[in-house]
Amino acid sequence: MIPLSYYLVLAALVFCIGLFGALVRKNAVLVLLSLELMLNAIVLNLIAFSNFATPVTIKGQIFSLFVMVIAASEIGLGLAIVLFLYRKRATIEMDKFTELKG
Amino acid sequence: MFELTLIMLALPLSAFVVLLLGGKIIPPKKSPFVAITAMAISTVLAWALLIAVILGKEFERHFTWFDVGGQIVHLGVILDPLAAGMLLVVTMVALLVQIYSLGYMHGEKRMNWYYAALSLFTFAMLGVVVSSSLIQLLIFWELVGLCSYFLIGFWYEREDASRAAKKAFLTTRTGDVGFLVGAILFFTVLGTFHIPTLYERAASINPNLLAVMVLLLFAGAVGKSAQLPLHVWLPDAMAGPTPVSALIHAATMVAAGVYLVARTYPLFEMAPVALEVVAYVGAFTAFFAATIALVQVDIKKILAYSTVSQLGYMMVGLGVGSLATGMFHLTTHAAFKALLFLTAGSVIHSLHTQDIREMGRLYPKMKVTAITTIIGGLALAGVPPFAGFWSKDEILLEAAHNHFTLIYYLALITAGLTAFYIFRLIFLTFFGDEEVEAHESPPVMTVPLIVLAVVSIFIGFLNSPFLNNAFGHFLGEKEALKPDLSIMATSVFVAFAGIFVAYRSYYFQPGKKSRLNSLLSKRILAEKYWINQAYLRTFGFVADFLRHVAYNKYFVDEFYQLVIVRPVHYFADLLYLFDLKVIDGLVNSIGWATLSVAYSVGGFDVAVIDKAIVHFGKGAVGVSKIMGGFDVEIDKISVSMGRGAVGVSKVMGGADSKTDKATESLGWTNLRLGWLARGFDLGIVDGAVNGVGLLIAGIGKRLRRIQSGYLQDYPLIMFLTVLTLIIVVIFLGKK
Amino acid sequence: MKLPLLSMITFAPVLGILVISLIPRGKDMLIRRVATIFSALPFVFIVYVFTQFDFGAKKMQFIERIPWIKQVGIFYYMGIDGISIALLFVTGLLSIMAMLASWEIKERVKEYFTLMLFLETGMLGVFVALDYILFYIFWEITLVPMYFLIGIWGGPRREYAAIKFFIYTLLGSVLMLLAILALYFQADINSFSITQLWKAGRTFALAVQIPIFLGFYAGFAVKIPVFPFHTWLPDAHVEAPTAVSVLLAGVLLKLGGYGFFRIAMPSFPAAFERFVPWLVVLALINIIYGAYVAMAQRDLKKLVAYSSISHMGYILLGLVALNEAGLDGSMFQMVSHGLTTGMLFLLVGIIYSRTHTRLISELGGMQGKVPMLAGALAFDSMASLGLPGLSGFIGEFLVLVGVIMAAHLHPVFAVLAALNIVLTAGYLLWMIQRVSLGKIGEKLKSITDLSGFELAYLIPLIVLILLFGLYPTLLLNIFDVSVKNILTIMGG
Amino acid sequence: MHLHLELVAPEIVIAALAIATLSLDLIIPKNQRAFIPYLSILGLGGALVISIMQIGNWGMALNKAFASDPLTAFVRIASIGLILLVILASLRSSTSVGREGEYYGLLLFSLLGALVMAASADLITLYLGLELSALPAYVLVAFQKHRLKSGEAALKYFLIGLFASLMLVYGMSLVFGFTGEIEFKAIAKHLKEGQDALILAIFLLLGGFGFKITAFPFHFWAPDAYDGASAPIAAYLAAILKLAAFAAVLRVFLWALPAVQADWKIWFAVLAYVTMTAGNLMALPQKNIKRLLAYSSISQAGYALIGLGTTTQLAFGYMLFFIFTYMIGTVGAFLVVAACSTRREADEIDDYKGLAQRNPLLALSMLIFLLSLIGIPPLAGFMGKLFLFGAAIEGGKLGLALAGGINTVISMGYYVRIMKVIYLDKPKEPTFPRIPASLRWGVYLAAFATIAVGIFYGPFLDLSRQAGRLF
Repeated sequence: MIPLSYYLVLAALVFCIGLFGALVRKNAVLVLLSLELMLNAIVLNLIAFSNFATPVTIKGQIFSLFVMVIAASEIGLGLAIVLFLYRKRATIEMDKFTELKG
Repeated sequence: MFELTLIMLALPLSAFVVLLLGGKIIPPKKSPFVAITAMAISTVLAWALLIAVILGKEFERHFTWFDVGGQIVHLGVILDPLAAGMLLVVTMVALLVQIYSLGYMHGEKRMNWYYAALSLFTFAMLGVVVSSSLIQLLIFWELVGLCSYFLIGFWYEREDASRAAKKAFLTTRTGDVGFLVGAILFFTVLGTFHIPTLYERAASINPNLLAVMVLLLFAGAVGKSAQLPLHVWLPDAMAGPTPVSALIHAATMVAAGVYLVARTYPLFEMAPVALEVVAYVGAFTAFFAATIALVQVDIKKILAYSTVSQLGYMMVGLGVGSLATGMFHLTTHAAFKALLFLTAGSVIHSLHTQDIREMGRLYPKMKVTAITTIIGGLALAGVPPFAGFWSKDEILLEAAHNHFTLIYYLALITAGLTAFYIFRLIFLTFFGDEEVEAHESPPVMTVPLIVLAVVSIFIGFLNSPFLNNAFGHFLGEKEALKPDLSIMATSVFVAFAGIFVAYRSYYFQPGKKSRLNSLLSKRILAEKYWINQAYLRTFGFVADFLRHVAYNKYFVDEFYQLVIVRPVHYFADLLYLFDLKVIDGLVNSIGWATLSVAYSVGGFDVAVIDKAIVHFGKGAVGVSKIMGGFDVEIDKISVSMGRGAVGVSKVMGGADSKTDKATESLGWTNLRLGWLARGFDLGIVDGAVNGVGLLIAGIGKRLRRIQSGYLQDYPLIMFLTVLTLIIVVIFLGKK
Repeated sequence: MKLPLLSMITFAPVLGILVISLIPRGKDMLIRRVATIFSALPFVFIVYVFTQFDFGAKKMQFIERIPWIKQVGIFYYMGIDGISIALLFVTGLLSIMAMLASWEIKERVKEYFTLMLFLETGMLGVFVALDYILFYIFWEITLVPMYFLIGIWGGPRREYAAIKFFIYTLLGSVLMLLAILALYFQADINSFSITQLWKAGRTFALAVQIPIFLGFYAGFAVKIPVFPFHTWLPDAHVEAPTAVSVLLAGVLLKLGGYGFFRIAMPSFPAAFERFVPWLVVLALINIIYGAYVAMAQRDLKKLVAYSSISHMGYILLGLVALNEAGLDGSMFQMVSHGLTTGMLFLLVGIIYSRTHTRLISELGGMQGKVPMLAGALAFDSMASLGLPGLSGFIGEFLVLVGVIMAAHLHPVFAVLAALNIVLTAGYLLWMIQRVSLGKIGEKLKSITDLSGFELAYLIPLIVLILLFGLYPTLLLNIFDVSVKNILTIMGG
Repeated sequence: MHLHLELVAPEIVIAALAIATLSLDLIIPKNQRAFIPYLSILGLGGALVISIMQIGNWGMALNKAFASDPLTAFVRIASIGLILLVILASLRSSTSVGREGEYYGLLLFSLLGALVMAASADLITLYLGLELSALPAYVLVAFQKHRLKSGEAALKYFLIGLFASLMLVYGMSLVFGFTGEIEFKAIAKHLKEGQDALILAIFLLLGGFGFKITAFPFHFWAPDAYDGASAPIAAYLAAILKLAAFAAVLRVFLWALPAVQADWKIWFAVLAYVTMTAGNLMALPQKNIKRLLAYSSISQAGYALIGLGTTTQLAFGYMLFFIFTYMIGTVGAFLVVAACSTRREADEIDDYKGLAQRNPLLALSMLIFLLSLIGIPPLAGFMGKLFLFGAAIEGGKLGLALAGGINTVISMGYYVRIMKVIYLDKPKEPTFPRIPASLRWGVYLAAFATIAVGIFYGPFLDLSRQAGRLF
């Protein structure tokens, strides 16, 4: 069967891809998606761990459930904010939002 | 006894207080009488006390003032022959001066203040006399100084008066520092200020240390008694009213110095070195001042220098001889110098000039004044049987007897010079050729003259063999020296020589033409004494040179201006700049330095760097300007020395413009410094706070940059931070 | 039951603030009166305390000790000894004078007097507090009113001066605070009591004492102010309104000296002695440097400011003498400097309010025009240049005696300090000559002599200066015992 | 199952209150909702009383997921007390009027989250609490629809926040993975030193919490969010969330990761140095008062970090006390901003010129808050700093104490600038608009608290010291 490290590396990779997207994409929605990706990486992490470290008690899985729930709500909120901005500014280009600085 | 003494002290003081507080109530007409009555009573008391002391009722009382670390600081009153005698002198002179002032200061508007100050002055002097504690003596001593400051500056509207007052105060105070330190040394070493106790304890300590200590005291005396090199204030002090000069010169201020030495005489005796110093200082002062007096044309200046030189005599008396010798001369001098000043005053009062060249045939018009003046002159010149003869002769005697040869001859020559200049004064004033408007002074002025004249004639006998040195015995001297006829003869001869020369050169006989030009004028010598022209020219030149040097008081004032006063002012101003620029600007510039480093390292925007650089430029300019300023100062000093030299030569040429030269070049200084100060960029003066502020604010501004506003920068930075930390710890931290 | 007199003294002005806050804005005259009355209240109490005070006792008296924060050993702990009461006296007196001098303030009267009263509380509190926290609280309380008094009612460059004052003193006191904490934790007796920490501090190793001492030194040196931390003083003085300068010179500078007496010396004798050589040099720099710079001033107020820098040097010099004479001297100097310089600033203020100039060159001939004012100025200058018979002399005299007596100091220091007397006389007489004597200056045409009101607050000062000068025992007896006590404490 | 609900009573009350408020918003017509805030004030008052009564009655609740201990009590009292001020400030403010339900509901939920986070005893609770406190906060920042800024602020706050929480969860997942435990105490048992991956976890956690406690360089959101939000909300973010975050940090790092102290403790010291200095420096050039206060709160967080950097029980206790004093000052200052912004936005410092003449009491209060933030005795802020620096010195961290001192002097630079503007400058317009009484009294209350806590801080100190002894 596949050793833990594989899962971890995969998770890390996914996390990094998400991170990359979050840092370079200029479209707010895509950034949100990238963050979602990172979240999933973490979920993967948790489940893998719980599977290997604590097969009996499924703490990891429970944790991951919570994470998913919260992730969902967060994305919902995020989209709401993005929409709100879009109505005000008619753009969701990240680099347009530079009124607050310094 | 004790109470009497206190009352005698209290009277003038109370007069002062009354006049000061009652300034508004008491009309100026009345105010003199308050003071005079008070003075009169205490004079009577002084007599009483003197008699009491002669009858052997001396006393000394002291009490605690406060204590320092367990050591008690005493106050004390002493009444011994020395004090009693001095008291009488002071009170008498003061009384006469006050009466005389009635006439002299007639119509003066600030009468109350004048008499108040006079009374306080007298009080202070009496206080000095009866003090048996060094510290108390110092207190009254300073009070004397303060009063002289007031009185010399009495006509303060006049620039010269106020300056002279300041000069007097400062110069004497310079000496007083010595006094103060000396006194404190005595206190710390011997544990008391109480003079009689000091006598007892002083024996126990190392004589060299003692010498140092007494010399420090003597420094005070040098200041007050206008000895070299602190004599400069006395002539300027002539800016005060003449009666005040009389008081200062005869009995109070300058006498205080001599009295201090007399009071602490036993201490001096334990440190012979110190005594010698006293003697030599005295002798040189005497000679030096006399030479100056030879050529002065201001009647009061002449008398002033004569005082300086006579004070030198007193110091010599104390130095080479005994307490009595010095004090005796002080006493006689008090009489005839007061007399001379008052007569001078009377002349000035009627002529309203002090320049003897503008006087002339006053004798017929002011007989009393003239005669009394002559008496005073004879006394000063040391012609027997007048007072001065006895006291001066005794000094010479002591000097010769104790083998102070140099001092002896100096004193002898001085005697001659003295006789010359005083009679030069007399002849020019009363027997010149000019016919001038004049009138005899009112009796209120002449009576004191007569009194003093009588005193000046007879007081000398007090210490003469005829009364077998009563004065000396009174002051507890064992046995006086045998009067040495040869010395007497020489001194008398010298005196007459002086008078004769003066007569030949300045006495004006009707019919003959004026002899105003000096004896040393070539023409006279040529036609009368057949002296070779060639010698004559050189001789004449040298003579003129000497005359001008002496006339300008050996340029001591200018010297002090150049060496002390002005450097101090430069230093002060420069320190101020230092304070303003360096101390205050230091942190500032540091701030700018670091800031610019931050800038250059951060490679930040040009504008700010420019600002920094510009600022540094300014700073540099400022610094260079300071530097420039400094060497400007330096060459300026050299220049002004040059100017000084030029000035000296000019003065030799007879032009007497030194004062305005001094002021002028002081003006230069300030001008330069003003320019210097302006030269700085006020931007960098703003100082520490702004400096650091600028620095920090600058960094803050730079730091703000990372708050770029671009959303995705933030997570990036956060992530990178974490990453670096991780890397750092894992790969570096592990070792 | 006995009254909490010290608290009454300290907080009477606060009561005044409350009363004033009730008075509507417009009623300036009423505010002035009320403020003056309440500023006088502490003085009344102080006088009463004098009558009750046992001058023979070493112990702190009138102690009020209420637990405040037990857990960390903070107490509401007040008490006074001779040193405190002497300075309390000056503070109380000068506060009244300052209040009276402040009647000329026209705009934002209410705020002004509120701040003044607040300032008074702070100053009084410092002298009675015996708990470090309490002490520090009062120490800092003086800061804020000062900032506003200078910043709002000051001269043209007021904001610069105010902020400068604030930053300098805050920097000093923050370091002091750290020192306090270090002392507290090092001692580890769970007490902030100054007196208890005396014993503790002495037991520290020198290596520990020195940094802590330096922390305190920073706090005190800025206040005194010791070269080179002095540059805030001239600015503050020149910009500050008269009354504030009076309190600044008269009281606030003394906080530094007081700190040495109350804290630095008894707590860290070893460290103090270690630094004596530096301190003595700094003291002399203060004395001579201050005098020279004063000589260069053209502005009357700046001259006085620098002169007080020079005079404060004597206080430091007396401290380092480390013997009774020296300490007595610097205490005496503190009091007399408070009186003389306070009075000088009052006079300068009066002149300024009449002529609207402080440039010496623009004045002159006051003697003839306004004899009383000129007389007062002359008298005070004499006192300040140490004329024997006036209070200034005794202080300097005692300090010199102390220095010469001190085995660890070379007498030459005393000589230098003594020579400075001439400099002092120099610039003060120069000032008098330019201001009082000579021709009557342009700006003096319309000048009027001292009013009865002004005399009322000047005469007490004059009397005291004379009294302390002629009969020093009066003042010495107040603090002599306490000074001795401090010396014994330092002894071990 | 050991629920021990009595220990969770305050949270339960608040939860109920929040739900009630939200649902009332659905039922009651717009114009009649004015009473809602008063309701929540009442409820919170109750919660406050309960939590005070609960002092001394400690224990674990909700099956060891929720710790009811002095720390929890401290956080409860401080947060509830201050949120009352926030609510007072929000009453009848343009932002909340008409939408009371959402506004206060969100506020209460966020508070609930904060309390849970502070009291959490295992990773899941922690995460829940954290997100529960964060999500409503994002919305509240965006609440001022009419302001362009607020939307942008919300987006930034949200995205960065999300990012931070991702780091946090990642770290948590690793911690969980290495120990197989989610309870802090249990984790500590299984933890072994010297695993590089653990270090990865530690720094991820550090980053995540750094965001919460606005430690440099994780502080970016703070100025923007405060600037975009309405003043009361800014106060809430700056004060209450920060306290809760610090509490959580204590629990996680000292309950779960004590074994690897060596690896993280110095980094807290470093963060302390960097944060206080950077915060101060960046505050100096600010023109906008909200941003200035934001940076000031960053630097104050830096001071607080001294406590974590010192890592002694005394230090933790005094850190909490310091944060409390800081909270009062900051909330007060923001309330003054709110008071001045009732008519028109008063974000620029220049808008405060001559406030002393326009509204003396308000000016005086502001003065008190600023002085307290500088740390001038006898105000609360001074006592906080006093003990905190003291603890640092006691713990041998002289450097931290000294840095704190120096920074205090620097910080004076900008605080005094505001004082100067308020007192020394001439006002633009003479008059001052009427402001709601509630707001006014909120300000005065805060001012009073600043002084009172400065003088009678005994009980708070006690509680905080007890809290400190937990770790």
